Amino acid sequence: MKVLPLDKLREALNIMANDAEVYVPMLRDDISGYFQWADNPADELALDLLNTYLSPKNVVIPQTEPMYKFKTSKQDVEITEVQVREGARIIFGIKACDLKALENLDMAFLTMGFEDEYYKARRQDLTIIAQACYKPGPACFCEGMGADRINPAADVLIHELENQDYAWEAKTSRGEELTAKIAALMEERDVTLPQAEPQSRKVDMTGVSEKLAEMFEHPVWDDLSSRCMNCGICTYVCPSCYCFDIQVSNRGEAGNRFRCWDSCMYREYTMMAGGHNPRDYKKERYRNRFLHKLQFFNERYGANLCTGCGRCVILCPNGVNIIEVIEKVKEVKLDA
Amino acid sequence: MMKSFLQYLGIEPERYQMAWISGSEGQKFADVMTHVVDEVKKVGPNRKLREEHE
Amino acid sequence: MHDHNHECSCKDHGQTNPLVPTMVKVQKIVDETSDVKTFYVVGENGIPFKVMPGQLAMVSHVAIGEGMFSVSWQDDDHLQFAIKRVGLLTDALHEIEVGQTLGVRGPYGNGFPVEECKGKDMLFIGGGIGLAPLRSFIKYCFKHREDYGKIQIIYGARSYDDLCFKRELFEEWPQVPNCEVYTTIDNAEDQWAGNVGFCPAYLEEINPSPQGRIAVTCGPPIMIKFVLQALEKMGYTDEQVITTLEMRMKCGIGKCGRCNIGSEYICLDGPVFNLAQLKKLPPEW
Amino acid sequence: MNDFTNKAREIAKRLLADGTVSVVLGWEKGDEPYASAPTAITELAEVDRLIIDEYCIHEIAALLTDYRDGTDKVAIFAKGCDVRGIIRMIQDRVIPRERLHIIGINCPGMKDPNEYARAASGFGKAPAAEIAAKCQVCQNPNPFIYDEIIGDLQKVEPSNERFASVEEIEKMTPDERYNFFAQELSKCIRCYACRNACVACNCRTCIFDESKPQWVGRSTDTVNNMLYHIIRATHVAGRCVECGECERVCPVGIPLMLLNRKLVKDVDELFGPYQAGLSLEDDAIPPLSRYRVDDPDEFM
Repeated sequence: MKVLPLDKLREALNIMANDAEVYVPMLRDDISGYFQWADNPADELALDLLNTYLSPKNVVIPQTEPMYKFKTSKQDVEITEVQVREGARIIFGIKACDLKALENLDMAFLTMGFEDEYYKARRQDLTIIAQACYKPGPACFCEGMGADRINPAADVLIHELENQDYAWEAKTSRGEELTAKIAALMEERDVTLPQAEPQSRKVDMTGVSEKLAEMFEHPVWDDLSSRCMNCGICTYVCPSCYCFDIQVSNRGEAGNRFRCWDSCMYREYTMMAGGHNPRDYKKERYRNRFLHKLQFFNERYGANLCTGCGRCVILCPNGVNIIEVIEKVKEVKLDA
Repeated sequence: MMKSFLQYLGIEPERYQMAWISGSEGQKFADVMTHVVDEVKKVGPNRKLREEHE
Repeated sequence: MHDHNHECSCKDHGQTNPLVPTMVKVQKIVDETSDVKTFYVVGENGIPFKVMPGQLAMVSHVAIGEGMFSVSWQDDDHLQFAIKRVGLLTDALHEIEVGQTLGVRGPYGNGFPVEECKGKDMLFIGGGIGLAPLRSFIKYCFKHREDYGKIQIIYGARSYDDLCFKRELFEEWPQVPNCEVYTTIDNAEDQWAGNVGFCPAYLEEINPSPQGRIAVTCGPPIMIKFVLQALEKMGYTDEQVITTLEMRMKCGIGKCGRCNIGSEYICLDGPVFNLAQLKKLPPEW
Repeated sequence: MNDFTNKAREIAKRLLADGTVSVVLGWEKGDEPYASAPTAITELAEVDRLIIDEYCIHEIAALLTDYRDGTDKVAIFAKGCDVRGIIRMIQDRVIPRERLHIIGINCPGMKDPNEYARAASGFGKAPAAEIAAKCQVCQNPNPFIYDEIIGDLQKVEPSNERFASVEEIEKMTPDERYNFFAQELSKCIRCYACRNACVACNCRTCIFDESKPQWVGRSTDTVNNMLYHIIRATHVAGRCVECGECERVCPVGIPLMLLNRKLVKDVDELFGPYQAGLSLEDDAIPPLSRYRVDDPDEFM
């Protein structure tokens, strides 16, 4: 099997970065995320981490993104669309959970009537180098959400070997092309792939979506939501959450319309200009978040909007835990 | 307090000024404004807390 | 591997990016009430896009913001939006003058089932600015008068001043053959000789029989809820009752997330629902 | 701390059973040893979910805003820092003292469950501290206003370090300071956790949720992030109880207490020594929340 030695990794990334935006897990001030590779000496590669606190969704949906610019003079307005930079993008080291989340984003942005042009521009020439995940962490539950963590569908699949070199498998023609560019750095070697350790968190989603459909007005939501403080951490670190806001930035006679991530946890999210807010209380917002993840998205697209990456479980400051929510929902006894 | 806080954040304190001016103190208003403009001119163009728009 | 079944309809709109508006000019502004104005807009080549009654469009005062409005009428050469002043954007819209350039994008949503209603008697129940979306259907019925039976319009507002489209309401529509217009206001006023009271109560008083009739209602959420109850009490089946809902919207194309009621998006699957559909959704609107 | 838990359940049962309160705010256990989380118990049968262990770090008084519109009585388990938060809530008229039954906890210092979750997660490299940083410098582990109390009085090591980190920043040049804060605040993802976790951020309608006018742009660039944090910090000036919760909940590790403590220090210097949330007496209202003829002009 082809092997990319760890000490050749930076060089490989540099070659890839010659004609593509390359996004790599990095650590900055103990905050890990997928950042664009520029071979800064200060950039600490974080491929040894299980995953990153910040999800890789910024590769396809930047948190803030200009849509079009405008110029006004008296009554006239002129607008110019902001074009997303065309060209190749590469995401390196993405795990099965986040890859499955990317499939969710594809469904949300590219199907059901309209295609989102900004998303499409970033997504269409994206090469995916996924890393097999042999050693899950205590918050991981991707298997329960249907991910194949050892063999996710990607252009290239890499496996971290015992000596930290990467076994390298090109899976698609796009992957072959990329591999050819860095072939000189690779060695052909017999390798033993690591043993997969079991995932300790088991989640069985059978019947959850259907049961939730009967539970909209169940009192369990009062209890579950009581600890939530309605901040947006869970939605912003989630690799699947995709809701956005459209806003304007205006400096006198010119400005731009941009979109930015938004969170269903915020009161302002559904607040209408006249003052009516269909989700005025935290319980309603909390419920909508979990129903969107586990029921509504399922009904609309046939998948859970949760892929078991565990980020929200790790980062919620008040201990809101989607696995506990699923278990509580299963425990609820519904009247026949 | 605001002035001290902005200074703490590294922003030139001259850019934030306060004065009590009554509605009847027209001359004082003019003087204060002139003073503000003079002070800000002395510090020069603002580079901080500034959105870049091309 | 990501081979999803794309069924993009954005090409039908004559624009490649569905989130970027087309520029239109304001041709005429009509004061409806002290806080409602109707804006007539035209594109460079006439109407910017074709709209069916009940469909929505995003209107953008480009430097201020954009908001989703129901198209209150589409004529051969222009679109009309009746817009109530309630927030930042609508305040700004109320300040503009004829000749202003605005952006519009759309149309969004399903619109009223104009075909299915053919041959039926029509009952429209509107409250306040809620008459704006109904008006597109009402005028559509008038335009295709022979396709629809008797038309009854029950319309209420807080006061006489708050009644929109007064000229049509009091002069034009009552002249249309086989059409009855009932108006009501919430509190008695000196010059007002008509009915005083809320729409749902007035509806029960008039009591149009459900026989061969479709009821269409729009207004503030609380009015809609009581009207739906009243219609049920009067014997209307769930399929005979149609309403159009409002949620906050940003994208209009089912992506940005906020306008969901359950798994339905108002901007795509709505805003028009019949009561049977509505009852399957969570009561969160 | 098992006896804390037993005591807590005993008290909660009594209060719910005799109708003294209709809800009890405390903590319950999640599915990891370190995962303790705030909870609201309303049913007698659920009381045994309550626990008090070494991971109950959350500033639970922030949850009182959920009860502002009711008339029911609320029991709340409160560490020293929580009591300071409760006092702020009472002074800001979120909830009157009469609606509260405060069960004080003399607090030995807590571990941060988030630090432990992160350390266990494999997503970062920072280790978890034995006692959370904010608890190590705590000057108020013992509640001073309560209806009943659990645990023995904790000894307090007096510390002169309160403004040490602020003074370090003050020594820097203006450009160094600007660059430092611009760098830190550029990390902000605008999740508003610092606002929502804060006992001083209890406004019914927050200006950051307002769109008419919109005070701060929602784009996540350094400038709008800085404006957000400048406004947030200034808004809690003199009302911050220095619980450090904003810093604890920040998912990207912004040292927010450097902003808050600077304003605490300035209030101290302008109005004389003051600490928010230490007393319910009339003269303990935050200096910026009341008017006095001799207020210094620089208060603005």
